[in-house]
Amino acid sequence: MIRRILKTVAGPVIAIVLALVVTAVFLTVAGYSASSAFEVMWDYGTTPESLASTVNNAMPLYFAGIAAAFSLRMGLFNIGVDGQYRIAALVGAVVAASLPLPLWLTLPITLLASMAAGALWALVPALLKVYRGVNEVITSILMNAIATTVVAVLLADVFRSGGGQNTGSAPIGPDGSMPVLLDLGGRVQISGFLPLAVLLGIGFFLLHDRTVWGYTVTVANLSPDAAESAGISVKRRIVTSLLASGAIAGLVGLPHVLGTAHRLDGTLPTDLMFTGLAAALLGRSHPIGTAIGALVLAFVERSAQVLGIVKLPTEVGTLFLAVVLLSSALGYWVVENGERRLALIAAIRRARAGRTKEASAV
Amino acid sequence: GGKTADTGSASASASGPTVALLYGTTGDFSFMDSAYKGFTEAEGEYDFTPLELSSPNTDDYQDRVDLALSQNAALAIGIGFQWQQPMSETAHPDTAFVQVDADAGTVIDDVTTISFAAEQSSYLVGVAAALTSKSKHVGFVGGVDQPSIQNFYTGYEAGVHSIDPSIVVDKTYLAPLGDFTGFSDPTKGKEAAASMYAGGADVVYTAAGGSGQGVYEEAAASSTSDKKNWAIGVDADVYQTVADSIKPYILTSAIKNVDVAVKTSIGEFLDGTLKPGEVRYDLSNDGVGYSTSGGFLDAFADQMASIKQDIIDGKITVPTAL
Amino acid sequence: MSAVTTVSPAPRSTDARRVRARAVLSWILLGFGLILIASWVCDAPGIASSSTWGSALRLTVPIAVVAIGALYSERAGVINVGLEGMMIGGTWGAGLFGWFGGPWLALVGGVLGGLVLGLLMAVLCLELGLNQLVVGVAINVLAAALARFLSDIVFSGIDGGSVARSPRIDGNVPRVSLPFLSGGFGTPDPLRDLEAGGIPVVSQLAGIVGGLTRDVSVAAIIGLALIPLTALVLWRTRFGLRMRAAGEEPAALQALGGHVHRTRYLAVLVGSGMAGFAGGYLVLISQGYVENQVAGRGFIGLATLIFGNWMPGGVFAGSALFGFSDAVGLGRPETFTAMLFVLGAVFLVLAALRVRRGLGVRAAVPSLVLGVVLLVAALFIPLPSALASAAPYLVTLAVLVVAGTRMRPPRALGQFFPRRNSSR
Amino acid sequence: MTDGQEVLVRLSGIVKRFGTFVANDRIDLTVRAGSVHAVVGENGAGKSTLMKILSGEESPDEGTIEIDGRATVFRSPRDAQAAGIGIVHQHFLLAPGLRVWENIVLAGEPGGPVFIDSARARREVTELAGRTGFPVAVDAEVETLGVGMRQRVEILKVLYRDARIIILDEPTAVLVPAEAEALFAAMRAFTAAGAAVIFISHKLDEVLSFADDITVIRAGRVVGTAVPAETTAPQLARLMVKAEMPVVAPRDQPASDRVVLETRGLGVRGDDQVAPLADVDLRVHAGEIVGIAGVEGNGQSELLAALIGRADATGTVLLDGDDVTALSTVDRRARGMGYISEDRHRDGIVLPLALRENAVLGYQQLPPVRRGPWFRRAEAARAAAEIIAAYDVRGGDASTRASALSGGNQQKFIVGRELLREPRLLLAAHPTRGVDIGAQAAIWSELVAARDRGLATLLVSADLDEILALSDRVLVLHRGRIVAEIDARGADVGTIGEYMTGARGGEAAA
Ligand SMILES: Nc1ncnc2c1ncn2[C@@H]1O[C@H](COP(=O)(O)OP(=O)(O)OP(=O)(O)O)[C@@H](O)[C@H]1O
Ligand SMILES: Nc1ncnc2c1ncn2[C@@H]1O[C@H](COP(=O)(O)OP(=O)(O)OP(=O)(O)O)[C@@H](O)[C@H]1O
Ligand SMILES: [Mg+2]
Ligand SMILES: [Mg+2]
Repeated sequence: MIRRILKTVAGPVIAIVLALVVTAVFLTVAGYSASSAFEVMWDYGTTPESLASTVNNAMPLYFAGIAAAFSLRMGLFNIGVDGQYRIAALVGAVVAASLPLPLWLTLPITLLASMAAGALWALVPALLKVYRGVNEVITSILMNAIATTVVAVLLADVFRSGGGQNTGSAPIGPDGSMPVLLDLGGRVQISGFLPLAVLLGIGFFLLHDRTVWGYTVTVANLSPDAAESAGISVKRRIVTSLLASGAIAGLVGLPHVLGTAHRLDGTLPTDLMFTGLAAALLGRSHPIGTAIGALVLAFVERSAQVLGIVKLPTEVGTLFLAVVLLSSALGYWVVENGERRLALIAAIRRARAGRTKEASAV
Repeated sequence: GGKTADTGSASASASGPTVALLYGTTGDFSFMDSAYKGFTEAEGEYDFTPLELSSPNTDDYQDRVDLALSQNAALAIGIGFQWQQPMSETAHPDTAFVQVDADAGTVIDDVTTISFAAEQSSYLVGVAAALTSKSKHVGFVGGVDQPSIQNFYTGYEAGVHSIDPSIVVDKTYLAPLGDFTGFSDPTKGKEAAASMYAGGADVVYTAAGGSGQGVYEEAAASSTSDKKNWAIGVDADVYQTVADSIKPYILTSAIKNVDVAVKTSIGEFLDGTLKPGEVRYDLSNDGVGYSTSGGFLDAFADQMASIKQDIIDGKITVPTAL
Repeated sequence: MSAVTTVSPAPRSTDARRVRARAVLSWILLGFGLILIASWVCDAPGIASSSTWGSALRLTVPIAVVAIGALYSERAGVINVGLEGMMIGGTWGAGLFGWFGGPWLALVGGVLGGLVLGLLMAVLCLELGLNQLVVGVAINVLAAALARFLSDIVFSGIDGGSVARSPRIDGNVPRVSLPFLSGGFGTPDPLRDLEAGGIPVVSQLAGIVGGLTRDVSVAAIIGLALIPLTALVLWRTRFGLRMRAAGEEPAALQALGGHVHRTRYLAVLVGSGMAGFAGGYLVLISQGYVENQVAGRGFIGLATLIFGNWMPGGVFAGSALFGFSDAVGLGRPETFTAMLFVLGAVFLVLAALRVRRGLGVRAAVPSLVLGVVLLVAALFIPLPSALASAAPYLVTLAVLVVAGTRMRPPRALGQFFPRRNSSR
Repeated sequence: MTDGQEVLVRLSGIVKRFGTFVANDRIDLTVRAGSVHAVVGENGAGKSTLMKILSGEESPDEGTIEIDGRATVFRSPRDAQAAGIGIVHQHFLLAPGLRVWENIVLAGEPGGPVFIDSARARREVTELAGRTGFPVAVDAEVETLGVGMRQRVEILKVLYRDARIIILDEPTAVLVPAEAEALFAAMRAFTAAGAAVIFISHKLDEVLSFADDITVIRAGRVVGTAVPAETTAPQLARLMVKAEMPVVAPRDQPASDRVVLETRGLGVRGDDQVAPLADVDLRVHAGEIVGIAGVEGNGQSELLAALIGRADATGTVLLDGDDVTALSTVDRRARGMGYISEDRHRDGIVLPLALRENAVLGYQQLPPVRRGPWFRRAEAARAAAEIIAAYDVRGGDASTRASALSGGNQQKFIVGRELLREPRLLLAAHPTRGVDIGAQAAIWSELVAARDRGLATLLVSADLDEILALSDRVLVLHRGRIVAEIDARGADVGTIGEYMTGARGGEAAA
């Protein structure tokens, strides 16, 4: 049991240590002091405000990570999360702002509408894949670009509210916004999306690892032919996996729209897909791992903001992120190879011990 | 410059009050660069402790305002209209706030908002374009189809048509709203300009950040002995920064003195004269303007000056998209 | 669908070749005819003007080059999602080298910049067997971060340089035109006069040919030449055969004594070098490195590769389609309308062909519907101008819906091949 | 044994370990020039491993290789090829997207240092194919070829490299008798020219009639050598597994009259003008095994696909009198159709998954493994354990990955999985392909026992002996149509062969 935990933890830990080392090398070569950089980052990142903000900022990454994981489990690469969440964020912002209903009704409707929009955007790659054999990566890339245009046209010509430089949809009142879950005073607040994230993780785990549907997805991913012979429709798994991925992706923009900006405007972050994907990869498409990955990445982003104080470029944060992504893969490689080595050595030792025992028994 | 990290806290190693610059990142060939330039110039002239809080992220404005407060900044200058929300929602009893590039008419309690009349400078370069164009056909290349860029076009078009309503004005935005690659894609800028010049335009005004470089290149590249093509730059005096081979094709630039705004705010703050409320940077106080480098506008200098005065005097009202 | 042509290694009988040539010729004629009609119906001379076609050519090059580079790596069995990053590496390398040594060295620097990241990818994917998608994504993020970080160190504070751009590169690679047709080498330029002359058909033809042959940068010519060169490498050389084998069934290659790793390394490196070259090409246009100037072209290159079904001809068709619609999107609105008109008409012709070939009405439905929609949109509906910037994506998507080629990726794509298949 | 002819290959003391598992344990092997040397042994005995060592694909942990009396060390397959060794792998190693000639000349292309002389390559391959009696379509893409053709390509790869030592790892497992005959004739031609052939097979009659020398391997060790003249199949079999040749006792009770499977006008349309399957009317009764004989590629795959519900088929399929034509695969399986697929690695088993997950493949929608939406892993593990125990699957437990099992044990596991559910109808395709005779005996007796319990079985096999041994009736498929129905008792192999090749009764049954 302890071994298992050690093994699970070892990968990410090695990854992060590696990333620290590589980033430190870069900083040193560039003539900066790495230790002071890490020190101020750590000091700032561990303040209560930063920790709360880390948790909140991790949630969209986590949603994006789970969305990626949904498709990765079916052997698909949903590179369209980007477009899906932007469309869904627009839909969510419009629904939340315009429904004249109490919060307990508006909120679920908003979530569902956003998820439906994300799923709808994923439907195009799914259908083209299944009926036309077009790789989902290419369609997703195209759909991302088209999403940009569609959101632009809708926001500029249909849903724009107010004037000035800010192009935003109508503001969302308290009856549409996500309430704060925990308010510890000051700016230490935890967003109401947290329970949703936890539920989503549990649901993902159960669905993939405990249901027949999850089993059929595993088989369809590993061997489509075996799946067909076993009566599992691979096409249907592809479509449902991509739709589910798109639906989850639909949640990615909501913490910002319903919790921070209270409208859809130019401040919606646009690079959540890759960071979320990094979280999923860091966590091996497992919900807990993805959550940890998202927290680590959010922590780095938050704590890197402080670098300007010591005249360091904030790019260090991005650099660190990129290296974490690479070293996450490396970390797992080290763990797996190490484990195989260890197992082999143990087995040989056991075999030798057995032989000597035999010999002494004779 | 000094690349070694300051380990001590910012205020320990330098004297004077802390002034924080809250901005995106430099390198946008536009007002971030300009703001940063003003900030560094102020550093040389005044005595204060600089605190640069830059972040390319679009979603952590509040974080950076908090950070500035936690570092005991006496003055925090936010570059961009996005600072409006955090600056109006955060209590700052010991810190002065300045928001640069606010919308005209933005009033926030206890915050100095600075807005620029970019449409006025655009109007004037429009006038210059109309006076220069031989083909009676000019163009506009915008980086991203967003209101702040549309505002440049609105002023420009009005300026062109004030001289001759029959002049055709082409316009192209390189990217739709929300797609900021339009500000950093010189390849597209060049092709968009190429299409306009080939279609008959002989003056193209560009408000496209880094993509503008492509427009300047194309003005030079597409000029022939029969038809000289001009480009009009934006934000800073582009004539000073382009290659010598391109200089002859830069008619003028519409200038937006963000650097002056930043520097002046810091100076006023240190003098104790910075007051909350709206400050408008327009033609009247040289907050915006146009450049005359290269002397290509010398022939119309008087005409331009009188139009400028008319705008200042309110005889001409320049339309705005904001 | 004609967009995806296969270069086949099998020597076909001259008869089959003639049929093929005739088909290609008639499609070209049809296309030209439709362009003529469109330019008249939509009052859009831009659709056949030399500036549009010249733009299209220039916009095609970076996408074609990065896609053809990806072809190497993917044909050898290594998924390349890191193209965007390699291109970014190329732009930065080109900025650095070009600053010191001018435009030609900029291209070299671009190649080197791509190679560095390609080497990283090769080592991680081929030696350690890390997930190729992960490595690709990581390379994209890493390249962007590194470019900025290094710019801050190298370019910041230098005259003309900043964290987001390199000092400007002086001079440019030469541009050439066809002599006696489009004014190359000081000869007269009759095509320009013909285009301006306004004689129907002749003027349009002169516009298209002139646009494609006038003032073409040598870098663009090198880039486009990579496509036939790649076809040659792929189908006619030892390396090409081994590369295809490594991507189809590496074990077969190894069992016959081929070197899977050597081949894959070479393919990934060649591919990354080309991606870097594409970055260098962009830098030559902007006369310096500009942050984010790659602007997603690496991803488009990947899409183009898949669109082209991993064939050089398909890659060319895909990138040309993309480049052309990009050029049209940057031009005047009526040109965009005209392009929609042409596309709609082509789809209708396709639908008719499918019905006539007895493929059934069902096979013709997608192209019929899309064709009608496009024609109606082109002729009767005022389109929002923002739509034009999405033109290349919409057009590519439409073609995919209609064409629906059966994709045939290399069979071992994405599979790790350990150095020795025993546990030593 | 070494008298007369020179020794071409001498392996001595070869040891190969995979982790702690010893696949080859001090193996000695001597092959004479001009001879056919058979290596026989159970599944997993270590035959293929030994051959990979000889062909340079694996390096031995201990032991020496001598070629022509000279000790050699192979660092790569290339070294082995240079020494004149060529191997046809048990599992084909062909690049499916490449053309036949490209597969053959790969890594040894004629032409300059950069370019391939493709005209010469094609000419050489065509000539070689004609000369050696393995005609192939030189320009065809390998993925369009059937197994027989692919085997030819594999052999041509070896011949193209002028191998003097030709290793054939179970070459006949996928061949129909006529194809196998041709292969043996060609083998004779090679040995006549002075080459040596090392040949692995589980079909002992082949071994006895074509080999000059025989080496028997069990559990990684050489347990005996023999010459065909002095040994019999049962003796060999006993050496290999300490088990008798499988025989099927004549059945004591007749099949029931109840029709379990009936098809009417079953057909599958393909891309070509000729439908791959047409007008198939057949009936299988409870307690009956119906064999489908035919040269591979004559509609067997399509018939199976149509019956299990994977192909777009015309006509009607009745299961126990109910029309199941419109039902999906999963519904058909739920109604009691079991399916042993043609190619276990392709669709019989999921190699990277544990046996636990593989034990319920195809039954994932049924209780007990399914409860509501849930997948009950404990039930799956129990099913796996049951199969492992009942069908003597060796090499792992419920948590072992399927890929860790040898081919024969994988096959036993699949048979066990399908029979465990007590289906009404079993579609069994090549149930003993590539399986050693011990396992073969086990599988045969399970099939017979199930038949006696009332199972209706449709048996498709390339092995005519198997069909004749197990079936009550034999249907012959030729060009997608059933051309003959023959009572298996007293059936004549020659007659069936004539039907199979179309030499007889071409139109009779149409
Ligand atoms: N790469 C490997 N790693 C671990 N074990 C292996 C490997 N290759 C083979 N083995 C094991 O070595 C043993 C011998 O395998 P081999 O393939 O030589 O058997 P074989 O005699 O050819 O059997 P079959 O008749 O089923 O083909 C088997 O138990 C197999 O599982
Ligand atoms: N792994 C490889 N990847 C790419 N190109 C290769 C590779 N191996 C060989 N080549 C190309 O083939 C040429 C010959 O290389 P090499 O000597 O390895 O081939 P070979 O198969 O030994 O040739 P031959 O059949 O004549 O013995 C090289 O110059 C190179 O162009
Ligand atoms: Mg074997
Ligand atoms: Mg050689």
